[in-house]
Amino acid sequence: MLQAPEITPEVIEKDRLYRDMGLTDDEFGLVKSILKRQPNFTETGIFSVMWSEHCSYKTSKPLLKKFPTKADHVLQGPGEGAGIIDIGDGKAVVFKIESHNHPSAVEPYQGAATGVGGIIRDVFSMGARPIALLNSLRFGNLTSNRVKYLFEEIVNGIAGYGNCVGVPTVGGEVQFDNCYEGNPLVNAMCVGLIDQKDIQKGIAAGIGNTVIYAGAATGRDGIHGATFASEDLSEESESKRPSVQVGDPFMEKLLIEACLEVIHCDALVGMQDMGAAGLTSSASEMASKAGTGMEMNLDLVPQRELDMTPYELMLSESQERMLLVVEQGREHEIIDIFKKYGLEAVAVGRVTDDNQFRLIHKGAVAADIPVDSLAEDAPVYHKDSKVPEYYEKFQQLDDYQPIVNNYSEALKSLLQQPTIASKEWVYDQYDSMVQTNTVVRPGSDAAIIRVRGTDKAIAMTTDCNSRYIYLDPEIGGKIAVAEAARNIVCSGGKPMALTDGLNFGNPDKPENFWQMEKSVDGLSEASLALNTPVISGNVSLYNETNGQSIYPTPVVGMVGLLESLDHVTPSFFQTPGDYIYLIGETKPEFAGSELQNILENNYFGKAPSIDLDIEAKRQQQLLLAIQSGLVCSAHDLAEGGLAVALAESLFNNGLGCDVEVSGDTTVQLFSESQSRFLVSIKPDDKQAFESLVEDANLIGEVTESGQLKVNNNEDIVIEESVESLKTLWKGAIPCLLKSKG
Amino acid sequence: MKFAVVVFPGSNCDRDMYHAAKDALGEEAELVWYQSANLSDYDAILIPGGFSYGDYLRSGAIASTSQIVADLKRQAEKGVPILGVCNGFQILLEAGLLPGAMLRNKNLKFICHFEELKVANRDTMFTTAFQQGEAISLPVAHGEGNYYCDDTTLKQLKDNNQIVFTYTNNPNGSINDIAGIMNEQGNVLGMMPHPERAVEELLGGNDGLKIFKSIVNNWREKYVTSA
Amino acid sequence: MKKVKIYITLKSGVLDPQGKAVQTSLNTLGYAEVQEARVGKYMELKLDDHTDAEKQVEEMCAKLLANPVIEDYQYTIEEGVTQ
Amino acid sequence: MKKVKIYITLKSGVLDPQGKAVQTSLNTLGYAEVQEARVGKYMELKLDDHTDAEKQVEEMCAKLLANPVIEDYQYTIEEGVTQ
Ligand SMILES: Nc1ncnc2c1ncn2[C@@H]1O[C@H](COP(=O)(O)OP(=O)(O)O)[C@@H](O)[C@H]1O
Ligand SMILES: [Mg+2]
Repeated sequence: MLQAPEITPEVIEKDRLYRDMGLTDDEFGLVKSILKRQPNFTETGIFSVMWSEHCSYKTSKPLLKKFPTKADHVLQGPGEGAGIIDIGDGKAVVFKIESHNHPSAVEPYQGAATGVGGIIRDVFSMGARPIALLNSLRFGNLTSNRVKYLFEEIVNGIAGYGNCVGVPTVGGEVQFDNCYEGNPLVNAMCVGLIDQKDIQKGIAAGIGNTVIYAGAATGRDGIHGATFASEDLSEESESKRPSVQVGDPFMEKLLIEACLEVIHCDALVGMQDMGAAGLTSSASEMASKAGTGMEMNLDLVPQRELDMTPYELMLSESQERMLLVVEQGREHEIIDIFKKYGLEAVAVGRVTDDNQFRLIHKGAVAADIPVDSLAEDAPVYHKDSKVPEYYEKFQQLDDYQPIVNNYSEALKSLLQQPTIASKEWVYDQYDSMVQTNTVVRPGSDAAIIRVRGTDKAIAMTTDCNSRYIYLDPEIGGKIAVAEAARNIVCSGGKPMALTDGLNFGNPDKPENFWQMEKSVDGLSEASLALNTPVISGNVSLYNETNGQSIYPTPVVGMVGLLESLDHVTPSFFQTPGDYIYLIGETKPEFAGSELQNILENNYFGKAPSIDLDIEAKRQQQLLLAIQSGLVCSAHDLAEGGLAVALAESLFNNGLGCDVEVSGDTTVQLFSESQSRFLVSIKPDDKQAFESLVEDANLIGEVTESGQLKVNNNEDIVIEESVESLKTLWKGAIPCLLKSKG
Repeated sequence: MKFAVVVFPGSNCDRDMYHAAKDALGEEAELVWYQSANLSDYDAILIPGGFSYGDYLRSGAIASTSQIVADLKRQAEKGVPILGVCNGFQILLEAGLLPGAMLRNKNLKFICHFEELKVANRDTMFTTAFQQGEAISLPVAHGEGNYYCDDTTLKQLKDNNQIVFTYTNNPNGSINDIAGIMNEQGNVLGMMPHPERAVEELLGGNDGLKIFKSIVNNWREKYVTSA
Repeated sequence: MKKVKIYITLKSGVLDPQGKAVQTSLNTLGYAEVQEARVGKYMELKLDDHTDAEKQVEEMCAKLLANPVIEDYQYTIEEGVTQ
Repeated sequence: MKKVKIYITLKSGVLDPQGKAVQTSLNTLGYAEVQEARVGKYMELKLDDHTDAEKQVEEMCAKLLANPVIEDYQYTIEEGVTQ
């Protein structure tokens, strides 16, 4: 081998160097039996990345199979760059979520930025124009300087990339809990819009066709942790140490425009972005999907650094690169388009008929592997699963009953919890309006983007309350899907489909694997019940620090459709005199609640219950009421319960409310019972509304007082100026960031 | 009336500007790629926002050295209305078509929201549809909108009524709350807020449309009515 | 090959919010002795040998690399650097 | 008073999109001799005299001013600078 002559296939086997690249002894044996010989250094690297969890899903595959993925409106389920749903008028919506947790922990700005860049490429590689970005973030508590730094830089990185490429960041969520202290989560979601006739697939079809590499040159960025533990190499390898990827959003913007022009050229056969495992995965997957082979000459690959080895070229995760397959003889048509944008595009190989993945470097064969073995023959593992002790203990506990003496004070401290507080500090840094289609900007339940040329709009949201999932992964998984759907419905949309970002700890621990299994069960049941199939997703495992796993955090990104712009519904009260309704019943459910967090600094007990039939029924009835023009505002109840939802419904226009509750005040105000909505309607619509929505209870009226007022029987339980509540809610995060850690 | 929307590598409000001129205003508009040099076929030129050349080095700096900017300068001398928004404003500054320079926002963060402005000069070809002193609401979306110039320049701007828009609640640290200025001749306007994002009620307001309407009305008066 | 090092600083009198932020966070981290911080740019260029480097570099700075309204620049040129 | 000059550069091998853009633009402007450009940061600090400046500055760079994952830094300290 060129790069290190001493590392022969024999040495790799004898010294078990493959282990440092991530292959087990058994897997190495499997590689040998596939090749019918020992793999060389490059080949070992290629197998190890393609068979890594990230590319092969070898531990999560058995679980992912459980997801419902089909429905009439699903045009593309999991398997391609992103999933696609039909929204009528010959148009479709493309979306996917992806994690960038570990890079963000090391270099938060670039880690988050390249996470955004990667997910955008997944979407435009399908031929879709990216029209919106969302994110889902998790941090430790905002008390240490390190967490503040991570928070500021990650938000900055998301803004830096998204703003520059000109895709509006329209929504997201942030949750703060201790378990994320050392391992923040950064999940980015991109939504694209496409004319159905333009849908592209990542296939290398047509024997003899040309493989074109486009975009940034390849450097030694983010080369897989293949730190072959060989001290004798260190002199040489020190300078070649894999480094963190740096993103170039300017290059990405040019790539978007060029690729969207390229899809209209019928010389294009297939296109795929180079994501994880770079050139290796994009090339081999494109060939495998088409049932062909591929030969590439690595000397032709644009290179940013000198003396790159085949191993480095194939495993580099340099950003902003695309791989295209183009009809033989028509390469220049494609290359010219890239040139117009100042981008490099070069022919590096061709599609072959022998189903082999063959790489040539300096005139010699650097790798020769049956292509299907990379994409399809990865081993699948059924990990051990075990019910964690904490869960069994929680199931035995009596219901947690918080004791609250001063309801106003409790409301104020809830509003200042960073998980509940206004996220304006975050989203003010995002360009949420570029492309001039953003009808509802961040700060509402779901964001809404209109579809130009139609009367339709798309609603989108990310959600996942991982506290409930920690308490009970199955119930919590259901709640995550239900909450996302509630946010869509409140905004006036019909929930259509979802993408999932599965963030978990080390799956080798049976307790963690159990959490994965159960969450997936919960997600699946809910997505079936709500007819929102899973059309794409991402798995990120090993999220832990010092052996302590994060809460299981399967983030749900959901997209819904508004048939008419008339259905757009605000999340806040509109007019004095409007009636306020609470849909759904309130039970004493406080385990996993924000109130429990405040009072106990911990979460324990049984997760709040959820009945998916009731959930579906209420969502359908509310949506129908919205579509019938009966609803002035709608907001779901989430962290902090009714009191927080009332306050949030008042923060936009100086109004007040007068609300009457009965029964246990603490429960009525702060319980986090599921499947509940806060709705306001015109008094004249009372009958029509009540006849459509079964579980709606009239609880009060919108006033012009500027006071949030709640009574229980004759007692005033809360009477606070909305303005002062708003000041606390808005100021909480900036204030925490300013204070000394 | 025919508008050119100049597209640089990295412009990202080009289509928004195009839609504003074409759909909201109902005039002719074309996207003009920065390498296609001729701007003389257009009645007005719009330089959109975005991140030309990634805003690397300084925002607008690299774009300001391109060929099309030389042509832009010729059109400016001829009196053709030129509107630069956000990155477009930054390009005009770097090209020397407008005085001063842009610094990073004083809080060092990108900001994006609706901001209240005052029309400081309604006697310009861009603002006749407003009242003098009128309060309007336009989106801002920038990381470097902190306008700076030296005292002499500031005095000139004031003396010649070149300050066209000011912020009511200065969001970025701009000197004298400046949100938009024009050249002495009065045909080149640069502003940080985005009028092209405020041309439809559906998206939160349409105060921006009046800027485009002013351009059209003044052009019609000059070239059509008098003809 | 020549190696050029260019230092670009904000003119004195021009407010430097980034410098201010650096000073504040250093003070917050306990470095009370930091009285002032200014943040500028540092560039390294590699030039082919055959040119009148001094004149070229001066021009590049004036035309593109620095904005004279707000910035000052300085540079040094090292001769005979190997790749 | 001490004056500290700090130069922060991207580690070699780390992508420098800004440097690339500067190089391309200089080339386009006719400076064909520019083979490479890298853009980094330049900072000037003023420190009170009474401290172990060397150690402090080293720490500030490592902790806050540079991110050692992608950046290198160098500094010089000038003694006895007057305000
Ligand atoms: N990371 C983020 N990026 C963009 N917007 C965010 C982010 N976090 C929160 N938001 C916005 O703040 C609003 C409130 O968020 P959240 O309290 O999580 O809402 P909900 O409970 O309805 O899901 C949402 O509109 C959301 O889009
Ligand atoms: Mg909500």
